[in-house]
Amino acid sequence: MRVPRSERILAYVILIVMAILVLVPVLAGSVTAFKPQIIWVSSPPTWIFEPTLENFEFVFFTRKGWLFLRNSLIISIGSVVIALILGVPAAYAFARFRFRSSKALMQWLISLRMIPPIVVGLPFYAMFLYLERGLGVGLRDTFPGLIITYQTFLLPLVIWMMRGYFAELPAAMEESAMVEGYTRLGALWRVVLPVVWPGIVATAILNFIFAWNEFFLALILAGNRTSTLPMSAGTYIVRTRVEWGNLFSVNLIIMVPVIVLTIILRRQLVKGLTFGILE
Amino acid sequence: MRNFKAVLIALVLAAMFLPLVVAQDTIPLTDPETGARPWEGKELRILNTEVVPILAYQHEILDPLYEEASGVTLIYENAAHSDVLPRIQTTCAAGGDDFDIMFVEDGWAGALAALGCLEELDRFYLAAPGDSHPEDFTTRAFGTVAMAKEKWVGIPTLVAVGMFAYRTDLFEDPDEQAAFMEQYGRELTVPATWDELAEVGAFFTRPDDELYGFNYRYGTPNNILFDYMIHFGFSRGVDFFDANFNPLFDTEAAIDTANFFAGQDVLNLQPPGRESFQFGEVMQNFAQGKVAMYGTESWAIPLLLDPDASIVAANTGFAPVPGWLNPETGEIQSALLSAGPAYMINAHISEEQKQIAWDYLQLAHGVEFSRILAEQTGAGHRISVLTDPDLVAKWPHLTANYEAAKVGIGRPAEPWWPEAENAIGRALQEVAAGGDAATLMVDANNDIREIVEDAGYYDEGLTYVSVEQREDFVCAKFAELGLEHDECM
Amino acid sequence: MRVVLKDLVKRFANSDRAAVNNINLLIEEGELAVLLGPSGCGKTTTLRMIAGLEQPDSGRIAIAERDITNLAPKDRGVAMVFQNFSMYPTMNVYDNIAFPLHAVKMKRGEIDRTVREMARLVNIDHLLGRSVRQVSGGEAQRVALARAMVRRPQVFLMDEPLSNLDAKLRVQLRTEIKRLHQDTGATFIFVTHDQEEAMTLGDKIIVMNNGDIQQAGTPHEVFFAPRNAFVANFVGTPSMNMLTGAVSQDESGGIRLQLPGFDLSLPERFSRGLENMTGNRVIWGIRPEAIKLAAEPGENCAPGEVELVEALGSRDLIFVRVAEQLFGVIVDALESVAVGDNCHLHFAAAQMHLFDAESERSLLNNLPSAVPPSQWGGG
Amino acid sequence: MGETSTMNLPAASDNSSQPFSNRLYQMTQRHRHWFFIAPALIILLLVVIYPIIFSTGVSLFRVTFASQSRPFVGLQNFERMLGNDDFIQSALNTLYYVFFSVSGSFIIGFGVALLIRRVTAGKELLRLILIIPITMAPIVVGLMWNWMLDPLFGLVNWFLGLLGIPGQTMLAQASTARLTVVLVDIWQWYPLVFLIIEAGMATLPRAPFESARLEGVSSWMIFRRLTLPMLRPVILVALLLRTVDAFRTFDLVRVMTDGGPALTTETLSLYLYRTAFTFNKLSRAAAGSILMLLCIGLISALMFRYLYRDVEVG
Repeated sequence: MRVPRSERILAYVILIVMAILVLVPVLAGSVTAFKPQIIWVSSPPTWIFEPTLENFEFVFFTRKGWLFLRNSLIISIGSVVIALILGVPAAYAFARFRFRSSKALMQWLISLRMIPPIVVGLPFYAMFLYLERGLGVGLRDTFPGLIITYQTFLLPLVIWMMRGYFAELPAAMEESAMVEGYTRLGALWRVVLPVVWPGIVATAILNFIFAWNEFFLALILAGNRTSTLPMSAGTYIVRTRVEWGNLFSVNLIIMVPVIVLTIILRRQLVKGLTFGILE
Repeated sequence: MRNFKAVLIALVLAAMFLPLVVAQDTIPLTDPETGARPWEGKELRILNTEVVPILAYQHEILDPLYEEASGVTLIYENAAHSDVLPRIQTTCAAGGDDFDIMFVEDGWAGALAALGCLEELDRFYLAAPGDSHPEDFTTRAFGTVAMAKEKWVGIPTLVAVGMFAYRTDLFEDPDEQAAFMEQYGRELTVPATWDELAEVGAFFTRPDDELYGFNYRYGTPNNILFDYMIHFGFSRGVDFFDANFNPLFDTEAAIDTANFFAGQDVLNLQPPGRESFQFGEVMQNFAQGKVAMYGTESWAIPLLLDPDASIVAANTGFAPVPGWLNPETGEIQSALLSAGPAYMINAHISEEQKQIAWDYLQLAHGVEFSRILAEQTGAGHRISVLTDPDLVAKWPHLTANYEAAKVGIGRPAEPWWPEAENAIGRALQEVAAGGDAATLMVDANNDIREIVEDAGYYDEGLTYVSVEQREDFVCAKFAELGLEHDECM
Repeated sequence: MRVVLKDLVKRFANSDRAAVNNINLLIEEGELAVLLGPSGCGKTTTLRMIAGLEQPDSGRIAIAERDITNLAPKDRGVAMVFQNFSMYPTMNVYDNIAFPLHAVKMKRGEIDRTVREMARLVNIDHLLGRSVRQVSGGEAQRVALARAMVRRPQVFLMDEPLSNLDAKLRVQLRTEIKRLHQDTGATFIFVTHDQEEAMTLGDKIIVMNNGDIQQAGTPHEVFFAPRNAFVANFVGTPSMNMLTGAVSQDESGGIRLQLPGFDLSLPERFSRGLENMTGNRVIWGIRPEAIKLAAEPGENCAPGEVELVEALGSRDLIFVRVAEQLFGVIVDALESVAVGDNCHLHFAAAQMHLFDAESERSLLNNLPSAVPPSQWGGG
Repeated sequence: MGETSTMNLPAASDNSSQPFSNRLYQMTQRHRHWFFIAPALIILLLVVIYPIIFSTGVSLFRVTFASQSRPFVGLQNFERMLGNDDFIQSALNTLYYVFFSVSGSFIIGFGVALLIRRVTAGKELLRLILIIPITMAPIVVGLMWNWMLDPLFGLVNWFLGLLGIPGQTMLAQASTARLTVVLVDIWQWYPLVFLIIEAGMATLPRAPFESARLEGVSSWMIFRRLTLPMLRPVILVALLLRTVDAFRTFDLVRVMTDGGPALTTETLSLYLYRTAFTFNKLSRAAAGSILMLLCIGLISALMFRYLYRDVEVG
């Protein structure tokens, strides 16, 4: 496309300003994580200082950030694995088999995306409550409890994304293997999975990001044993002062893995964020 | 046969609980003097929020001492302040034993007691009082912070009472005094009434020099109520409810107070950014020498006197909170709110954990440790600390603190109080944002009435627990425990 | 192996029309049968049902007298080559060919021997180490052929394997498939929509439309004796000229056909089919090859004007307007016909086709059946 | 075709003569998709549909954390909720939030998508930087902007100070708090719109644009008559996702203002959370959440209808 020079310069200026609007808060905030406590809130901000890791040390060990990190990892990875185990076969079926209700079911799956978390979070709490009181089955504040709950937003997404990846492959691929002596599952395992593997990884990463950033359901259903990193971030707002250095250390721990994953995944990002509606 | 079965079950149950009954008499306690460490190697989980710095001091100073003395490992779980009540309620309703001890603000105790979350402490005290000394608090403070109506459920970790801080260097400066005299025709004194406060505040408000007259906070909805009442409401005679639980926020006094609270006379004395002031900002303003006077609470004192935390630490004086000059009687009316969190024991944990929790409360928040804290930081809420001559000599403000603690009025301990407080707090914030006080306060009052009605309080003829009744509860409790208290005589 | 389809019906969930509508078919052992038809006619579905990739709603399929209707694809002893898939992308050529052998747990040495033998057979033995990205489309399709052959199946199913290739490669591979068929002696069932491919490859052509078998027969039968108007129209390029006319009888008792602008006398072959049809409307058809340009008007001639000339190489396809109707005519290129020329078209009586206007069935005296009964014998 | 009877095949309809294993195979083949879908479907019914049904049930009773008895109260909870000023106020806040956040992020996102096509060098880097906000947890974004907007030491006020504008407390004033939160939300989510629109533009065929340009159509007309209509489904998807997300906002508001000042930023999610878990009115909050679900259901149903008209889904 031919773009007039003036137009291009204008575009650059605006986009660079937008980029600065993104970078300044993110970087300036993150820098605070490395500031010694005494200049956390200096005004005007101090930019030249000797970076320290004491905030991370405090957050990680004194405030048991490692525990929250571990919990976050267990919950995120666990729920993504479960979502994949349940969702990948379903996605395969939606991509491959023509059956009467397939279209309606897929539309229903998208509509799950609109359900606000409070609508399921609240009854979840009540259900867990009655389970615990009535049957003595404790799901509140347990990893399985949270992992099941997270399926409300992960599973539909996995199915939609993976369906897209499966649909891109010719059905003849596994049919060929089936004619050549394999069962459907054997064909799936030996032929389709190796091909669709990058798609599974992309789906897993994107779902991991969603699970990792989740706050609301964890707030209601997690407790001591399962507190996640986002939950711990809020605890650094003390009413007399906010422990900004510690807070930004936590923020960095939450943010950095996700940004790295995003850079790896940027091409698949749209597909995941749009629920694969756009294809 | 059926009877036989019932008897059998009863016997089995009795057998099961027998050890508990027996155990009650012999709760082993950590004793620094004898060196007893009965709970060595155990863990204690505490749900906490670092709402004010004094709790951090406790955490930094007292907890290591307790861990050393007892061999118990303390595991803190911190939650954001606004998450604590939901956390306790959701956990407790499920009978969760996620934590042994929890941070409970006085306004929440009623709700949590109604849920059966709070373990009553009587039996622990009777079995092994340790260093707990509940009678070492003023009855007002104890009734508000440690009790849910007639039940004793906690050991206060701090008792916040209204305090008034001012800059001695400004008030004692002869030039200022002369200038004030010239301008207002009277001596420059620490204000004793609201009107004086407005006047003196206006005098010191000099934006060009980055000096402002007075500072208080607007906070989130329920905090703002606290400041409204602590600084102005009670002295004007505003109360929460009448005897039949009719809310009293639509009275003339309450509306007048709201008008003054959010009026230009007071607002204009504040540094810019007043709308966002929370505990932290107001304290910081004073500590940075930006304001001449500062309405605060007792917990802030240690920080204000800490030269590392305040550049005016050496020039900080404390006085009673100004009162309302009653035009009819000519009297200066004054009354204060007292409030604060207590550590309470989760009712759903094992008996052993309860005993460890009690061990922690009696020692780490007992007389001896409170003294250590007071010596180092100037923070105190036990009578023994507030009246100790040595400590008072070191920290003169303790006397004023004691006087305030004796007259503080507590927030209601009803299950629905958090919601009611939220409703009135919201209205006050709207007034502060320029809304019409009369309509807003009436609306809020109706909202509260609805909340109370919804809770079924008007049907069942319940009556509001007045300040005096609370004191009676406290005294009755002390009598039950075999304790004597000067204020109950 | 003989392949028999009986009363086969298949409907798909999202469609109210049957994809395959009660078809019966017999393919003899060693035969190369071509399923021919426009897209959506059910030919691929039929093939997939034979492979076991679709389950028929009713009806039965047998291979070598064994009912395989309910067998999994892998147990049917068939091999299949697909249109839009040739190589497993995660394996190289060698592994692709070896892949079916792993399923039967063949020994390594034997696998190696078989793979190399098959690769040689389809001339790809020099490509064995290559990956998908390093082979061309034609080579990839050869890999698919080798992979199909490696289990030495008795029935080969081919679902338009050549349609994604360019014209030259297609012709080349077509010959090769023919050769493979002769070499292996196996039964081939080949699906295509390209009637030229069907003509050159097939021992038998089965023309399908709308889920029905329209006609099954040798290429000759299908071309020269189409059973109905659809087959007549579908088979042959350029396609048959067709016109609707009315049957009449002349004074001598001969049958005539009144067409717009001209009339014809019909040969004896239709006499039985046209009994009692006088006055009825029929469809008359004649292939472009059966029309000659005549200098003078005569019997079975019509005058026209050349409107368009398309060069086909040694021959031209010209379009001649007779009354309202455009006729395609194949003429020798050397005849140098020009647009605007007036000419007379002569229709060869021996190559006329006649179909009932309503049923579209051929009115030929010896009508071939949809599936020639002769082929059902023996069973 | 009488000859067919000579074949060694049973009649088509005669299934009973088939061995059981064959019939089983046929049955499993016909319903094979359920074997793949059922596990996911069962879990989804369990974690989405059942809770909603449960919630509807709870909303008809009077349930609190403590209640041993749970009296049936019919629609009383719904009545109370609809008659509650705070509920209405937070619903209106939510709508305000949806409207401004969605339109703001849409306009900016669309603009950036148009601009980035005019850029050559550094395109990848710019895009990467611009999408950072969507990957951040909303709670992190909220905390970060709290810091940026702090009246005493925040960068925004420091910057305004350099321009001679006195310190502002955007988050603490009833007049500006809501807008400020919305702006932060836009800051976080316009890149999503940008990504979606950009992806949509990449799939547009080139021919119509080239021919329009050859015919001398102005760029504005090309945009209005070609780009916009062809992007319609993409735009709808972007709007739908943003609407749904803005409607459920919780994390951001929770950490930035916690609903204050004076309830001006309270969203439905936050209000219902507070009602249920702080004020101990589970059943009332359940009623509120059902109302909320109906509301978003209605909005998205309308949008879905337009969407399905354009896009083949499923």
